[in-house]
Amino acid sequence: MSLIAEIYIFVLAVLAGFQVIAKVPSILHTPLMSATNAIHGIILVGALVLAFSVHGTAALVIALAAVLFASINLVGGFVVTDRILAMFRSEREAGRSS
Amino acid sequence: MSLIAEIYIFVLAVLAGFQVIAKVPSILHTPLMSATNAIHGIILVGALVLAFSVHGTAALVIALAAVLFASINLVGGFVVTDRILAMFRSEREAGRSS
Amino acid sequence: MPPDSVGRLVSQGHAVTMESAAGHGAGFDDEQYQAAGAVIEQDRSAVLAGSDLLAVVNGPRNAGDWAGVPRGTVVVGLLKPFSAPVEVFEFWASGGVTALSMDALPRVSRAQSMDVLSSLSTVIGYRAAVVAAERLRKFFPLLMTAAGTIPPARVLVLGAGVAGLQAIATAHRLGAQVEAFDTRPEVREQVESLGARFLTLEVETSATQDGYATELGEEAHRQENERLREPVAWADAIITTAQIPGQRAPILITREMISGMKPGSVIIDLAAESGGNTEVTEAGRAVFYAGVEVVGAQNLASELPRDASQLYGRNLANFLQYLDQAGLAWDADHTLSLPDDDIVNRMVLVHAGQLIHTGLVKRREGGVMDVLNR
Amino acid sequence: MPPDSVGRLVSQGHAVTMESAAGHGAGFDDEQYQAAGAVIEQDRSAVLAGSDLLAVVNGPRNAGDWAGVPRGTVVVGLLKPFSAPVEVFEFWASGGVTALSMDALPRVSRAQSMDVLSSLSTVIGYRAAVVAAERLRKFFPLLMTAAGTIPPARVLVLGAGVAGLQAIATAHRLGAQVEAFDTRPEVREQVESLGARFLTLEVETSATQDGYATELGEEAHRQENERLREPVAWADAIITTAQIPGQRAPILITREMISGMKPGSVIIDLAAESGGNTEVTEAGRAVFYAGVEVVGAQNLASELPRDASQLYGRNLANFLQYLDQAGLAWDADHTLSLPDDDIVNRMVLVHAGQLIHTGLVKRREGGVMDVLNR
Amino acid sequence: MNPIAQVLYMASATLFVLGVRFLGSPASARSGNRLLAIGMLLALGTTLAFAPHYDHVVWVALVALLGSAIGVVSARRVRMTAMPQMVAFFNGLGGGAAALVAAGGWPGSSGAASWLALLTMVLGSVSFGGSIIAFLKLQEWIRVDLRMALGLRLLGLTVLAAVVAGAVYLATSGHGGIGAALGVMAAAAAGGALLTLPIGGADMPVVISLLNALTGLSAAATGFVLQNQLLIIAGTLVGASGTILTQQMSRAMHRSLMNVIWSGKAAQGEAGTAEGTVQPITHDDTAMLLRYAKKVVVVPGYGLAVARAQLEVKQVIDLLNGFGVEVLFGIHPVAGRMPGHMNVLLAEADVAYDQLWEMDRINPRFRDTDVVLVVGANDVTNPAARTQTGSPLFGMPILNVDEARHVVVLKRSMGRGFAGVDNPLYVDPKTRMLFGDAKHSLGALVRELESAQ
Amino acid sequence: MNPIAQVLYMASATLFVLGVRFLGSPASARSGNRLLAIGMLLALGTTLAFAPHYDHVVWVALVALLGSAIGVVSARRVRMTAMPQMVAFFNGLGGGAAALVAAGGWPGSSGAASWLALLTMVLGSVSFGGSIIAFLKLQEWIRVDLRMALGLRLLGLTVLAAVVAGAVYLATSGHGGIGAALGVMAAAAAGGALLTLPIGGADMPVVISLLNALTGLSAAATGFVLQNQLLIIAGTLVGASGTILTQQMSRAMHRSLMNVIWSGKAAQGEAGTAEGTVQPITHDDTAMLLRYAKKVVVVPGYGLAVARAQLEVKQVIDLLNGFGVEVLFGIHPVAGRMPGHMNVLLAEADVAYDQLWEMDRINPRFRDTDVVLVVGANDVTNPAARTQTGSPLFGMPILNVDEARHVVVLKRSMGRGFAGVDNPLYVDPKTRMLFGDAKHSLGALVRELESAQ
Ligand SMILES: NC(=O)c1ccc[n+]([C@@H]2O[C@H](COP(=O)([O-])OP(=O)(O)OC[C@H]3O[C@@H](n4cnc5c(N)ncnc54)[C@H](OP(=O)(O)O)[C@@H]3O)[C@@H](O)[C@H]2O)c1
Ligand SMILES: NC(=O)c1ccc[n+]([C@@H]2O[C@H](COP(=O)([O-])OP(=O)(O)OC[C@H]3O[C@@H](n4cnc5c(N)ncnc54)[C@H](OP(=O)(O)O)[C@@H]3O)[C@@H](O)[C@H]2O)c1
Ligand SMILES: NC(=O)c1ccc[n+]([C@@H]2O[C@H](COP(=O)([O-])OP(=O)(O)OC[C@H]3O[C@@H](n4cnc5c(N)ncnc54)[C@H](O)[C@@H]3O)[C@@H](O)[C@H]2O)c1
Ligand SMILES: NC(=O)c1ccc[n+]([C@@H]2O[C@H](COP(=O)([O-])OP(=O)(O)OC[C@H]3O[C@@H](n4cnc5c(N)ncnc54)[C@H](O)[C@@H]3O)[C@@H](O)[C@H]2O)c1
Repeated sequence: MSLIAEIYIFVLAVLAGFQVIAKVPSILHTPLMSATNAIHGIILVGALVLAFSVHGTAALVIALAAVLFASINLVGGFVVTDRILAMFRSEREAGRSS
Repeated sequence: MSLIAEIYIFVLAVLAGFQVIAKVPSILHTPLMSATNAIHGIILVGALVLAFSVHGTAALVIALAAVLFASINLVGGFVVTDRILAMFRSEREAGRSS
Repeated sequence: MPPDSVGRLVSQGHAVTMESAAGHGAGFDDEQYQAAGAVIEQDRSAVLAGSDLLAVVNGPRNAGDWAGVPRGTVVVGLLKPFSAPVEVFEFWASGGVTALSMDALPRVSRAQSMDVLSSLSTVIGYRAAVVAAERLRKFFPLLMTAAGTIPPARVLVLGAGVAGLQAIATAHRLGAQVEAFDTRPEVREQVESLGARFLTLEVETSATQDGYATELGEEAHRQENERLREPVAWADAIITTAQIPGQRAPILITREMISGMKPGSVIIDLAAESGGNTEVTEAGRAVFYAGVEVVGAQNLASELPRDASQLYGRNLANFLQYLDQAGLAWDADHTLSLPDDDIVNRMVLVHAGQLIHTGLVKRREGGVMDVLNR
Repeated sequence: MPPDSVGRLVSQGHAVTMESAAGHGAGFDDEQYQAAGAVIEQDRSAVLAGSDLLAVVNGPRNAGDWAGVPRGTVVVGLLKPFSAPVEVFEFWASGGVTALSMDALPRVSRAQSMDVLSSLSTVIGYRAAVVAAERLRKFFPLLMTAAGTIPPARVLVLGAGVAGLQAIATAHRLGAQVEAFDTRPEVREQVESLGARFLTLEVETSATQDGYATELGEEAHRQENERLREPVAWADAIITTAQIPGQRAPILITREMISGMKPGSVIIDLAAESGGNTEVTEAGRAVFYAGVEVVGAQNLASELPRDASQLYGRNLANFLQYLDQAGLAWDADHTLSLPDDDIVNRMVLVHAGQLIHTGLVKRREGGVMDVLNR
Repeated sequence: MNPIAQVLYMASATLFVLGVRFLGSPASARSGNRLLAIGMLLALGTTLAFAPHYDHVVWVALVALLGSAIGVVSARRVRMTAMPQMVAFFNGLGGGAAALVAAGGWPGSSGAASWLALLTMVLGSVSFGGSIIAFLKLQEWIRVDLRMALGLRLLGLTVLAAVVAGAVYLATSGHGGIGAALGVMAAAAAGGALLTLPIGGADMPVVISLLNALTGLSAAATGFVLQNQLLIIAGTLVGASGTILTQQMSRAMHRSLMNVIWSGKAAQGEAGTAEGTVQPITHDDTAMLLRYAKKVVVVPGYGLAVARAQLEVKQVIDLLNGFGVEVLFGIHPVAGRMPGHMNVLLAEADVAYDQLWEMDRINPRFRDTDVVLVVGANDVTNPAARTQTGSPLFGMPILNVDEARHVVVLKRSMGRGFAGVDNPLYVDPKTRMLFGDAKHSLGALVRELESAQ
Repeated sequence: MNPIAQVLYMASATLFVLGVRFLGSPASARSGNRLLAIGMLLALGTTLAFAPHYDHVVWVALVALLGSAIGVVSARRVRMTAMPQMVAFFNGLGGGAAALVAAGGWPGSSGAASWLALLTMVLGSVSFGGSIIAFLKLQEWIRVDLRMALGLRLLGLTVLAAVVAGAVYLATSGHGGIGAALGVMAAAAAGGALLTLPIGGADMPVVISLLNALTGLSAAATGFVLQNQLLIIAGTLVGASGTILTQQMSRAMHRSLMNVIWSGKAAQGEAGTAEGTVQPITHDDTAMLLRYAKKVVVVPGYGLAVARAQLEVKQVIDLLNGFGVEVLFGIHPVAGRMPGHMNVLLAEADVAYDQLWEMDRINPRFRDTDVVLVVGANDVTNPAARTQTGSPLFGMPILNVDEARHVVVLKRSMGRGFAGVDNPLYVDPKTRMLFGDAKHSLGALVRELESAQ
């Protein structure tokens, strides 16, 4: 894929990213931050591809470190987000049920 | 540019397009329709490129027809939109000034 | 009739003669009427004799009181076909006088500008609530103070016609906790629209074409009494307005029910003139029974004379104008021809030597309503 | 004092003796008090002689009335240091009685639960508005009806202390158009918070530490009269409450200003007891001047006896409890030691054989206030 | 393509996205349109500057000028009320242009390019045919007997099926010249036209919006054919946002999109433009109408009392006052069920007395009132009282709300008032009905007005 | 790359966009998170399925499992209050991972790829360094003397300048091995750490959000390096939406972003977490607090009367009731300026009498009240009345609002009440101040609550 196409994709993703967040009530700021944080665990994709194909120990160590970091970020990010949202939900549900 | 890149672009544009319109008050439906209508006057770009490069009368006539149609759409679309919005503005401004 | 209504009649080309000092009670001077274009006449009999149309507030008490009204004259006023002495009307019939009663006006939307009963009920309903607030030895509103909480007064309004609704509105404004009941089920919504609670007692009756309630049967009446027992005991102040045209007012509150009330409570009975809604009501007087003050309200409208007479006067002026436009006319020998009009037809008590109004005819025949005659 | 307050005192370990029938006016029976734990005593002098602390509503009219109160007794009540006969206090001083007056209670937040003046003013203010509505021969609210529009009554409230504010609130609720004035500028916001208009007359005075107004100078007073002329003429009903403790009430409305009012208007003067805010006020009577009814309101609180006595009783009970906690004590020979407490100190009229209260001392010396003695 | 051109294209694509975004709120709509126009100029300039050839430049210039002139003149001349058909017309031309461009490039193409070109031709032509019919119907230059609706629809679908079959054949067989292209286009246009014919006038705006989205997609498809990302983005943007807009429009009519383009309700829609029909309005339209009015009169009636919506009405007027709108209450003497009913109610909400005008005083003002908001009043606004001699209301003076420019009536249903008679006001062409409990409707108005702040 | 993989990547990119969108509203936030997780699984599955090589697969699997386990355990273990630092920690690892991936691919690359790889290394490392410091500071494992703030910042900038210079040199010179890469990364991490060190604890969430956006950008840059569109899209999405979020967060603190990361206010922010400081709150936070509460008590005072906000308060409770929240009024006997002041006021707004609870009755309930909304009341809530013997309020019974879980006070300023004394309630750690005229604040709450419907 050409660089220009990638830049197009980048620009469009910027546009989509800017629009995707309208005014968010600040109670959602933390979960939103945490969820988007989980998203860049996607770097694990890159780390995997790298790790599957590197040669040499140094490079492998670096790649494995990347895999480690990325997987912590990804999995931890989702779990944390879910915990935050669950707290949030339960409070609400309790509110409803009363 | 590869087809896959173009499809990426297409998908992202769809995402951007879906998000770009939040809930619009229905008084804006007509101007919005009219303005987006003017946007696809962008086909003029295609028509121009085509017309600049065709060979043969039949093809030229088709290309020129496309140029004609597209330019009417484009220019007329913007003028109409502006008129609608102007009416809207003036009413509002009148409202303010009273 | 306030001077401005007189002025309107004058400007429509009528000659208006007024008895001297007729406006005093409402705070209007003869001079104001003269300024409005009326002729002031010191002598009542001259007024009676010299007019084509006599606009009055109430009719005469005795048949002979207004002698000298010539044949062909129209008398318009609150003539009380259900309670004024039948002889008065018979006397008029014999004298060729035509009588139109404002209280027989049909209660339809287009007649509302002439609807004297509505106007008077408005005054009376407001007044009843104010008098209740004044008589009740308690706060109407809820107050939470440093010296404890004063609970709001509980006001019960029985009968939610025009007067009842106005009483509800006024008591609610003052902060009382208001409940109301009426046998016409459509009134629920109206009561609730004023922020009060409508009691569900499952005692219902249909309404006549004019929106008046019809009489309850024996059994239904007993039930109503039974079911009102609790709300009555609950209330600090009660305003009763239940009336059925041409009938004695229903007894809603028995002696025994009053005994069940808290001492110091107040009942304002607006139906006093047609017999009262309680067993102890005496029209025009406040009686105490078991520590409860029962006010037999009579003529409450006269307590806001200026406003009441303004309303009455405007209604009357509107009606006269309506009559005029409908085509009231006298021929050469001063015989009156009444217009054939829905509204006017319903209001005719006496015309062309006949008693016309059905209630009146019934009374002459049966004499059932004599309880109410005074 | 209502039975529940008596009950509270009893449950705190006090013995309560009551004069028989003391609660009748407010609708409480002796039985109710007995049930609450009080001892009922038929004989007043027995009550006077047998108590450490006498809680009363008003003090005696004459020095000798309550003879037989033993040395060391505390009398608590609305003892009116500015208007009750000085001899009463001198008699008590000589008898070793201690007098604490509820009307000298400082008006601070923490004392509000014992603030009898606030409680009474609340009753009086509400009542004044209700009485005004009852006396005024006009609607309070605006009404747009088929018979024309009845404009709202215009109510002017002069002096927006506790009573004035309550009157404003009540009249506003009833739908009147309310304007108010007070010389203390901070009152503006309070008046507006009730939906009424505050008049800007540029007559201002400072408030004392207790929030009472201070007297206006000669010139300021003249100005106030002048500037009130127009609003007074505008009003249908006026409620005046302007008072300055220890002074004759200021004259806000002169005869001439009353003549400028519409006939049929009403003035309820709540300052009647301290001389009245109009030139024609007579305490306890309604007088007519130039067609205007001027009600010299006296003892309006007694018109809502049950609520008023509940409030007063709770205030008093709160005060007694406060005294107890503050450390009121008698030593072996029944000599009283008063606690050294901000609030109590300000309330002492007579103690240890001395007149203490500054107002009282001044009166004994100068006798300036004798206009008000009755 | 030249990278600079690409970057410029990217910039104009960004401007398009932002422009549409701005168009979504009243305050920024005009700037939105301006952004779009700038984006368009940028795109055209880039195309002209970087075009690989400049053959036929004179012809092209002439034709483009001609087209622009036609665009300007027709857009200027058209009456305000004819705006929707004008948009339909322009939209049709846009679709046509897309189809023509694709057709021009199609002969000789193959594979994906060929498929895409045919797709574009079909989409663009359907849009062309449908839009032109929408235009003609709205201009009332053609009328359709509704009994033919089903037949037309089936025929349209058949034609389109044939078009698809033909296109597939052409794409797979891999040959076909400009003639075949024109044939496909003509048939597709006919199919679009047939499907649009039976749709009622009241529903047209929704259909135009749908066709607009379709044109957008055809432009995007052209972009694929020409490998032009700007066309892809701009077209897709219009396609996607147009789809959302279409949905919102049909939702505002309380209809589903399917229902609009297909159902029998279309027939009613047709009738809907005739006299004597009730025209509903949405909360947001009402809010906008009020917000941009100069003078508003609120006419309360018994329904306000029933709903106990006095606080909400007070809030609406406070908000409108905040926008500089002059608001008065017109109080009919017998509104409600007791004399002074409205006064009691509005006093509860602390409405200032001087905002309450009695009938005689307010009646002469309706003539220069922009919007009358009738809140749960019925009999007291019934024009039958003036005209229908047989009516039980005849002769009762009423509030002449029908003299105002717009009337919005808030009530729950077409239910009658106290007098039990129908109210011709509700079918007055300038009246709109906002159905629902008054408390709820006013609450929604408050919400809308607040979001318009 | 395999087209099927591409399409699957595209699908997961779409899921990411929609997921973030859903996360923006409370009702759909959880589904949003689920969409994201599905998108992520899809992306990982695709990657595994279509990877060109599978060398070292055992090692990779082990390490990935280890990482996941660490992620799950630490995310589960962390206390709720420590969430922000947890997010900071994860974010740092993400940045580090991006930098490492880029570093792994960098040696031997050239041209644009080299530049992009270096960019990624720098961005990722800065994010790593900053995030780890944010984590450490929030854990209170390190403390910084604020007199050093300026020095640290200048040093940080210097380091970063050097990093940029080094990176440019490496890119242009075209050589450098893994060692150089690690050097650049270490230096960049140090720079990020130095700049984050002086930022105050209260401002950390904003900084974390900023670093989060930065990590997103570094992931996107990795995507360019690896020519992986999914990385580009996902990273960019996080970068862009994170930027917007950062802006909104600093706006919610009434600060500019620049002010947050640079200004001396940071120092105050640090102090702000200490006891004795007033903590303001925004309308939307208040609305959310109320909306998700079970039991709310409204305590009105004289300020409510001054603002004449009775209608607004009524609306707030009606809305809350609609959400199933139980709302009562706690009426202090001397609230306002006359006995019964609150009663008069609330009767005007038609608040039901049985919602008004007197002091003695409501006081025992505060203990299990989630939120107390104090509207323009001051003295009647002043805990000094219970404790400070010298206070003019001492001994006055008050509403024990401080026993509730949260207290939100609506008033215009820190102004005193009638008694003229300070109110320690306002610096209670569980109290938040919503400054502004009560009518205005309540109006804003109504708006927020309505939009939360
Ligand atoms: N003022 C008086 O003294 C008095 C006394 C007795 C009778 N009347 C008569 O009453 C009538 C008054 O006229 P009006 O225009 O005020 O009232 P109306 O003619 O009775 O009309 C009220 C309208 O309000 C609507 N409505 C009811 N509840 C509603 C709600 N919750 N939300 C929204 N709309 C609601 C009803 O339509 P939907 O059902 O479709 O919602 C109804 O058509 C006159 O005919 C008058 O003569 C007056
Ligand atoms: N009830 C009675 O009978 C009576 C009579 C006289 C005196 N008092 C005394 O009055 C006090 C009553 O206590 P309270 O808590 O009700 O009132 P408060 O202590 O006087 O406090 C009222 C608070 O409301 C705020 N405020 C004023 N206008 C506002 C507006 N427009 N919007 C928002 N907030 C506003 C003020 O703070 P900001 O300026 O910062 O906004 C003020 O601190 C007690 O001390 C009581 O003793 C009572
Ligand atoms: N069309 C109009 O514009 C218009 C104008 C005014 C009044 N009205 C209608 O006229 C009707 C009569 O009003 P009114 O005020 O003269 O009535 P009224 O004075 O005759 O009676 C008062 C009320 O008492 C009620 N009542 C009778 N018996 C009762 C019982 N046993 N228990 C409880 N309640 C009992 C009646 O239903 C009525 O509501 C109403 O329906 C009113 O809506 C119509
Ligand atoms: N702290 C508390 O909790 C508390 C409780 C109750 C009352 N107070 C305060 O006590 C004060 C006195 O209240 P009150 O009702 O007993 O007052 P009051 O009865 O002594 O006087 C009534 C009003 O008349 C006003 N006035 C005096 N001269 C006037 C003139 N020439 N023209 C116009 N108005 C004039 C006064 O300013 C006062 O507002 C008020 O400030 C009140 O706020 C405080």
